[in-house]
Amino acid sequence: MLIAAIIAIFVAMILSIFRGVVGTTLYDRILAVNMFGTKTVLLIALLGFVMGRPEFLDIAIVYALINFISVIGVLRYSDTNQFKHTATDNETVKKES
Amino acid sequence: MDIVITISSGFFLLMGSFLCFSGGIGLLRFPDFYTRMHAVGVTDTLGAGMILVGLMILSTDFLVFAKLVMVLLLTLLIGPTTSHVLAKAAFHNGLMPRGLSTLEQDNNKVYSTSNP
Amino acid sequence: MVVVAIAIIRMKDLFAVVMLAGIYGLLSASFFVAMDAVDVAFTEAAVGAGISTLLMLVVITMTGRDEKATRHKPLSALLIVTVTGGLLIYGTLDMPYFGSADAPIHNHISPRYINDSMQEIGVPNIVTSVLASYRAFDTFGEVVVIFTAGIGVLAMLSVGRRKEDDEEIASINDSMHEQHLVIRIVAKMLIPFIFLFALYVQFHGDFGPGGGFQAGVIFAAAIILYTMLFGLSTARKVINQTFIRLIAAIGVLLYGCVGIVSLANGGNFFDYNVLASDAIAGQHLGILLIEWGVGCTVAAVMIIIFFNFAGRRELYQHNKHSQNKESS
Amino acid sequence: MLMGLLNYWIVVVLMMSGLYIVIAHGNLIKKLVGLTIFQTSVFIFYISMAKIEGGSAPILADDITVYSNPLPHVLILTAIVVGIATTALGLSLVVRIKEAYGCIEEEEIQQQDNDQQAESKAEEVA
Repeated sequence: MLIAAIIAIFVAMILSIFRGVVGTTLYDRILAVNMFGTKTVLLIALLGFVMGRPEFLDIAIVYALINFISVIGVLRYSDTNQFKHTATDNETVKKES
Repeated sequence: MDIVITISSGFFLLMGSFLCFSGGIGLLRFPDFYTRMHAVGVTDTLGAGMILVGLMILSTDFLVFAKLVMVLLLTLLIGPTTSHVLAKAAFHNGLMPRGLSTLEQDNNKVYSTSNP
Repeated sequence: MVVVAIAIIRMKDLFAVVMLAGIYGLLSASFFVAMDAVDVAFTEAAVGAGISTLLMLVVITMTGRDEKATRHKPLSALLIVTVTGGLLIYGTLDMPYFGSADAPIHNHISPRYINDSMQEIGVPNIVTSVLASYRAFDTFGEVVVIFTAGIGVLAMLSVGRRKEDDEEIASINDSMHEQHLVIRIVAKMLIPFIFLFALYVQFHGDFGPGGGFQAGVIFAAAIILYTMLFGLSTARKVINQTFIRLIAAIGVLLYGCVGIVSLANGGNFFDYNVLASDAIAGQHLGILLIEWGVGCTVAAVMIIIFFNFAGRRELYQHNKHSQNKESS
Repeated sequence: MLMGLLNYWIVVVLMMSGLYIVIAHGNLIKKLVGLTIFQTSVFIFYISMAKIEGGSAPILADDITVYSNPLPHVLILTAIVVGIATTALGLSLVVRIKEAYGCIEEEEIQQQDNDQQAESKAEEVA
């Protein structure tokens, strides 16, 4: 059962990498990073159980926190970046979508 | 007792992995950003929760259980928040959902100028 | 990972490059977990995926997102790369196979660490005991390197600021922050938890994955989160600049002092056995103090680096803003 | 044979892609990202050398006999933190370059330098 879950999460990770590479818009990439982070948390928790060393869960907590912080940071900075030259960036975003 | 634990944890794990998997498919196949975000935001939180509950049932140590509860609370708190912030930022910066009419785009312009 | 790396090569938009670099960091960290390197995965998660991504983003907002299309001599570069790669692969043919237990590096010194460290140091986490006791001198060097990098960033980026500028920047920031109500509340709930978790990592490093380096980075990450959401000027009021510089120096000093005290007590430099009457207790005390030194320095240097980058960025935006005003 | 060395080959490919970015791209931030990739490939190399088949993480417990090699872990742990510190230093240099030259493309910077040199030489001659 654990193995099946690991495989499913692995496939989901690969899919999200694909979305991150293909992208189209900025926000798709951020979304892919976010999902990838959550999947990594789960993967590590599962790996800890499979290897029989559940101490790994500390790392899972760190991942969850860092994922949150980095997504917030990305949004914060991409936000202000675009406010500064709103016109050009908006146009490109619209074209891409 | 043993078999109950195995079956229930297996059920949760399989449900969780199915949700994660479908979230991944949705992320890849849906047409525009907002639908993708819907797919990911919903399935991610519930799928992660399911898998963590499944692991909780399997865990024997109290410390491990407590840590799993912590991870679960964190994902429950963080997942929706990031989805919310992401959607808000995307909308503020003028990324329109697919198939919206020009009328609504005008509305959006009014909205974004009133909130500089 | 190879896919992500190649995608990074092809990508022009620097923002996407940085996002992919973040994914790359997470990927390599999960690889480290699969390879049993828990402590390393811990550090890489906090550093590679979190802080370096943020720093690069801050710089990109200052320097612009687009990369020029010109590449100089891609063909010759490709040639060099292929030849070097071919030579390296030829070199790997002589390597012992992956996972084999009788490879040379497993025979020389690590059996001693694995077998004897429990009796000699009394700490279950071998990585911690090697890091803080057997090879404490190396780690001291690393800490000094980090400290020096912090000084370098300070020298490069710190800005003398005028008060009226400060107030104007603060007012701009405040108007921006009104929007972020939801994350602010969630962050207020999370930040104390992160501090607590950092302390747990600091003290639990003897028994599980963790230690000074990781705890320092997590602590700094909490303060960075606060800075991002509540503005730099607020964060500067909470954490005094001079104080944080002092903390960075005190961490290094604490580390060095432990060595000198053990020297004065008649042992070698960083020989903790003489710190207490009992050898094991001495080791515990020494490792605790040293981890504290490392944690202080790392946290303080990371905060200094981030503050300086963010301060530069605000000044830059402020200048741009006033230029726009003048021209219009 | 294939599985035994596959890890090292992946490391080589990653390392070379990092090197290619550093050589072939003019943008300074991209160069720094390339350096980070190169760095990470070295980390992976060390860590995969440390792995022992069937071994476990090097935290002592009663019922485990085989541990992976802890020494490379120690080296890489400190190297990661030092790596971020040096990257931050490099980024701060990039910021200063941007302020001084107004751009971060290597060729434009060189061009501006050459122009300045030519100007100063012309002044000397005059």
